[in-house]
Amino acid sequence: MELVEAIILSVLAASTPLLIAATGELVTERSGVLNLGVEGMMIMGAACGFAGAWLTGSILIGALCGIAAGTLMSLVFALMALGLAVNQVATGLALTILGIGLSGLIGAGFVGERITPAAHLYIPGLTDIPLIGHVPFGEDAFVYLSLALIVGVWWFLYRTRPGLILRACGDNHVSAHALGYPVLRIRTLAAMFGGACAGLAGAYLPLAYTPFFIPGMTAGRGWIALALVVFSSWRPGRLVVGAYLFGAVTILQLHAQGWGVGIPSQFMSALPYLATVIVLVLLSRARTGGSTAPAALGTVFVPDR
Amino acid sequence: MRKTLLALAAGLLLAGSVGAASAADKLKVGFIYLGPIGDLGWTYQHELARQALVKELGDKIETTYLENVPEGPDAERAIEQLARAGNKLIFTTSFGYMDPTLKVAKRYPNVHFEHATGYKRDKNMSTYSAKWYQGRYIQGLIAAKMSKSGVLGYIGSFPIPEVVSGINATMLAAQTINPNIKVKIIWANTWFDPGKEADAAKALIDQGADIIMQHTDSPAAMQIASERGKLAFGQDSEMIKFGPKTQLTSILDTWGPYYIARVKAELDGTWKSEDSWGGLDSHMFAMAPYTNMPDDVKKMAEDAQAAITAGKLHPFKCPVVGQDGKAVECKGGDHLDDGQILGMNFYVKGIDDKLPGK
Amino acid sequence: MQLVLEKRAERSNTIALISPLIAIGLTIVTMVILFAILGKNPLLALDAYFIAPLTDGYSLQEIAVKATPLVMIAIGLSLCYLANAWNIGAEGQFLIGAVAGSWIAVKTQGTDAGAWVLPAMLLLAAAAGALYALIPAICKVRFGASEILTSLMLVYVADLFLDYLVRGPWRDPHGFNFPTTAEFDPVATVPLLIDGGRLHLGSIIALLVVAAAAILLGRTIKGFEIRMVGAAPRAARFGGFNANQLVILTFAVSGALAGLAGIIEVAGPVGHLQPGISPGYGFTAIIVAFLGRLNPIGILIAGLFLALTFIGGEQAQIAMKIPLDVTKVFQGILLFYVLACDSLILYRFRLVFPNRQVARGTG
Amino acid sequence: MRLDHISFELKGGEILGIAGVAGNGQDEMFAALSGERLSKDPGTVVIEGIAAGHLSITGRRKLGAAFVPEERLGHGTAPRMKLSENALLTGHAASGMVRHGFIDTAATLETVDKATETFDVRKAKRDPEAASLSGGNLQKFIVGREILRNPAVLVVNQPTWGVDAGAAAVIRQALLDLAAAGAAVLVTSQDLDELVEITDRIAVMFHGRLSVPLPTREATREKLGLLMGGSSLEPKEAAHAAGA
Repeated sequence: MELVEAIILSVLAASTPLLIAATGELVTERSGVLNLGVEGMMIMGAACGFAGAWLTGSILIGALCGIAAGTLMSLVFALMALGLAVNQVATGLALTILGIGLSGLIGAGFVGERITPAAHLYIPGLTDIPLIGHVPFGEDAFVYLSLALIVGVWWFLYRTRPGLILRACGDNHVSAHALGYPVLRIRTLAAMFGGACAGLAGAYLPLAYTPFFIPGMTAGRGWIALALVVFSSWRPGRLVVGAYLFGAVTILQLHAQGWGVGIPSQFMSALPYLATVIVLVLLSRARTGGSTAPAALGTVFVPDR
Repeated sequence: MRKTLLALAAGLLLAGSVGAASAADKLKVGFIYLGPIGDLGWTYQHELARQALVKELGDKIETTYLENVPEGPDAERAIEQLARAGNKLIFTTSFGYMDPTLKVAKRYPNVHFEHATGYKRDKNMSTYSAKWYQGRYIQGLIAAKMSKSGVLGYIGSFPIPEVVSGINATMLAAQTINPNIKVKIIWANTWFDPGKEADAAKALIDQGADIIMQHTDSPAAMQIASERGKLAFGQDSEMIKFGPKTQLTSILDTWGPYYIARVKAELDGTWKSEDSWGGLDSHMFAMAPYTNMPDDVKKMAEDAQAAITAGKLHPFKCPVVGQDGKAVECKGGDHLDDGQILGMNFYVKGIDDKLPGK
Repeated sequence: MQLVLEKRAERSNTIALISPLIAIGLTIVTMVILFAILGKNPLLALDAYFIAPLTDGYSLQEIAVKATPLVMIAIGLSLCYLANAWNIGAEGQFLIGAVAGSWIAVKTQGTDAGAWVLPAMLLLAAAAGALYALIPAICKVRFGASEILTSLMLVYVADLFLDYLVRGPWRDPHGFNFPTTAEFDPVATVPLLIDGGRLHLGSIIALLVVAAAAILLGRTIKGFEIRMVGAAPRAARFGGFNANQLVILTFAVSGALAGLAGIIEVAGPVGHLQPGISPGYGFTAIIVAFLGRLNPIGILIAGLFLALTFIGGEQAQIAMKIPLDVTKVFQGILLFYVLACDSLILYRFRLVFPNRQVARGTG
Repeated sequence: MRLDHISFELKGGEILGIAGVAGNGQDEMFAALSGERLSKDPGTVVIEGIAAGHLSITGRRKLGAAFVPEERLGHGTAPRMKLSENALLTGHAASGMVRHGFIDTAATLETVDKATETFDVRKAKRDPEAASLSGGNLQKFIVGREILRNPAVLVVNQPTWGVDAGAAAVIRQALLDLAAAGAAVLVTSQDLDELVEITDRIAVMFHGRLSVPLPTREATREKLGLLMGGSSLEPKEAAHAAGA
């Protein structure tokens, strides 16, 4: 049982950056914007987040720096893709390249330093409950924040008027514009939220997961976050399931090796990616009556005047 | 004619890009790095050695490096760029640079090359590497002494001989202390992914390992062991910063003395192609201070280190028994010979896992 | 008062011509600022990046070698992107092509197999790349799964598969267990064009691919279909063009080209199969495709230009100790400026006064 | 909108009008007729005596059909492509614009020139982008492009929607000329005056159903209005009533 609990804890931690980044991208995509630059925004969040935390000694300030960096990156994206109506796929890729380069330059001065990682929650009595205590009461703040975030996003999208308007922009920008909604402004805000989340997710890595900064430390997690959004068919509930499922496959393949399951480790390492492809196909297939993607996703919108 | 053209081109290159007058009279030494110099591991240690070299011989030499050079098709060009930029001695610091280095060496017979961890040599191309398995043996002894659960956790990068011989040396040593010791091995399939290394360390600890050993480059595993209150060994570099109460010792890549010696030889004109596979005796690597262990364990480690340095103790002393229960042919007299260790492709008895690719 | 974007009635040919120049100009200005911040002499740095590599035959040859796989892959990708099929996984197709072609090289090693070996390798690599690219294409057409993500996921799978092969079954028996196959036999190697250099036959193949793509897109009905499906999907359907078929076709072609590039790289400059045969060619080619505006000739120029930045980046590192990350920043910024300037071909800015807008906003 | 038991026949030389408020199934019927939406049953559409329900739009064009959709930009033409390319869009299968898979650029330009001359398309240069033309001129081009292919059947959706009066007159005359030359023409329009002006018979579309066509001279505004409002006159009953 202890092992199960330990695995759950590892899975939660491994899934958290994916969940945070994917939550942001979900909102962005729901407004009709496809930002493929998540990896670039994440790595910038990691570099700036670590820099902030190291300079001030505060995890909170570090997290805020990460958020700021991600948001700034997303503003660059919005300027290009929304302001100048540039192809969103190309812009997102450019953002990733830029982010990887810039984070290397910014982070160069902080390589080799370490900080005290974000503390894990500890509630005397509750956290100590055997078997069930650690999971709900023993993770770091980011883990709980990510859950609060996704609940908040669900509530916002489905229970508030601004959420409804945001989804309207993603489904049909022409009629949203005709109804008088400022499509581009809403999309810019949604993209900024996505950037903020990606920055925070990136910052999670050096602030809580492995408390030091190394160039390229996001190691492709931004791309996984993008896959998860599609995997979830743009629904917050499924996103949680997807993120934890992916985290679970990642962690369990390591455990399987430890137990000595005699399968080549490369195949085990490939498992999460293959699983993503298969689930993508199964989910897309299960959809009846067409895709659930926001209808205007990735399309350029220039209002007629 | 062709020569003058080349000289002209080189001149242009110099005039165009360097613009420093001092370049001509100093020996130029070049380095090719696999990772970013800030990887905290493999490349970082080579960079530290380069800095030591500059400190020692800075008035006579000028060094240049290219970082983040992938081991694929770009390597040959990068090496050639250094050769063309006038470097007379070039260190190529990763196994994957072997064939590219050889190709460039053939084209530049007047430039000397030093390739780390490979096995192909030429008139103007040396190889150098370290007998890290000696350090792993000492770690195995410490691990067996310090482990309460009798389970060691081992994070491997890739199942190449260097890593496999490290695992075997660890286990052979540990079995001398505790015949029933177990090792759990996870292959990360990367040299460098802090997140994945951390996850692997967590998984190993969750499965009962209380000592974490790693053959990957980032300090992530050390960090996790520290958080979980377990013990761990560093890799490549001093990682005690990431686990002050955790690090038992670390195998430190100390290329500095070798680099200084080779550059001096180049300056003296006595450089010649050779194969340096040095161990503790030739300071190709060093053990970080033994910390976080009782004095008797520390003494045992120091004794073992002394014995290995003096050549009295060989980690692969015959008989070495493989997983199939049969003793491996003993080609080196009373121990396995270098070729057997350099190409090690089996697990020793007592490891209940299957070697990938077998 | 507000600055807004407005559609032009017709694409501006003047801007189409000068936009890349403006973009390069802006990039250079930005880089000068960045160099100054880093404390490097901007003029010397620019010289190292752009001028020095163009002044000698060696560097020019290296530029061609580096550009070869980039151009070949980018041509294939441009066909996909024109048809609105987003193949992001060329890197994986490159690797699978390299693996498939190497299979013949490995199996014939040491035998007296004749001159058929290399052509067979090229063909098999192209076929394997195409098949691998068909997985995301079919998933998209049959099941509606996003090709962007499936193709990307398959990159990791291909990478690990190659890794497994060279560390396991295909390992060089005399290679001390290091993860590489033995050096390919001469019959399994792409011939060099210049003795003692590195320029190889692959560069010629790349030029042929560019020419073929230019003819395909400019002169044939298939090329027209590809462009039409991307530019106006509904009109394309009205024209009787089958978008799904074109997704399959363009993915297959781009996969084949990536696979071909893969085996040419392995059987050419590298000489054996090993992990890390691609320093991200498949991803860099995406930049090349967009820098070249999805136009074959443009891609050729963009590929050479990007190769120049790689070679220049190394020379800048050697000569001035400019970190490699600067090259990445530089490439990212260049792509941004090119995309932004190209936007002005189709759109223009206009000042709008808010009161007028409010009247419309409420309507 | 589902189409519900629509059945009609169109003869050479006549123009049949379909009246009705937009959104009552006109787009769906256009898609079914053009082949943008395919039917499994070949018999659902018969062109020149050949069952074509299973044929693609290209297959139907080869049988002599031509189509003009309602939406000019994005459906009838690709906005950012040149007129010559847009001529190729519907002309590639039948005419001499493509040989062995290669495009004959001269032939596509000739089509543009011919359409320009015959149907008075006004544009700034010889081969501009479709989006740069005014609505009327683009519509003249599209209609002209289809008529130049000498179709046996022409299906037109909203031929003069949003088009200036001059262009509308040119287009209507072109349709009349085409019918006079022996082609069958189906015009769907919201503009009753237009239908009354050019058609021989008129039917009304409502909720996916089509009324029995009336000869245009008998089709009073009142009758059409009732049908368009979905009056109790169900199509079939109406037919019976007429019979009785």
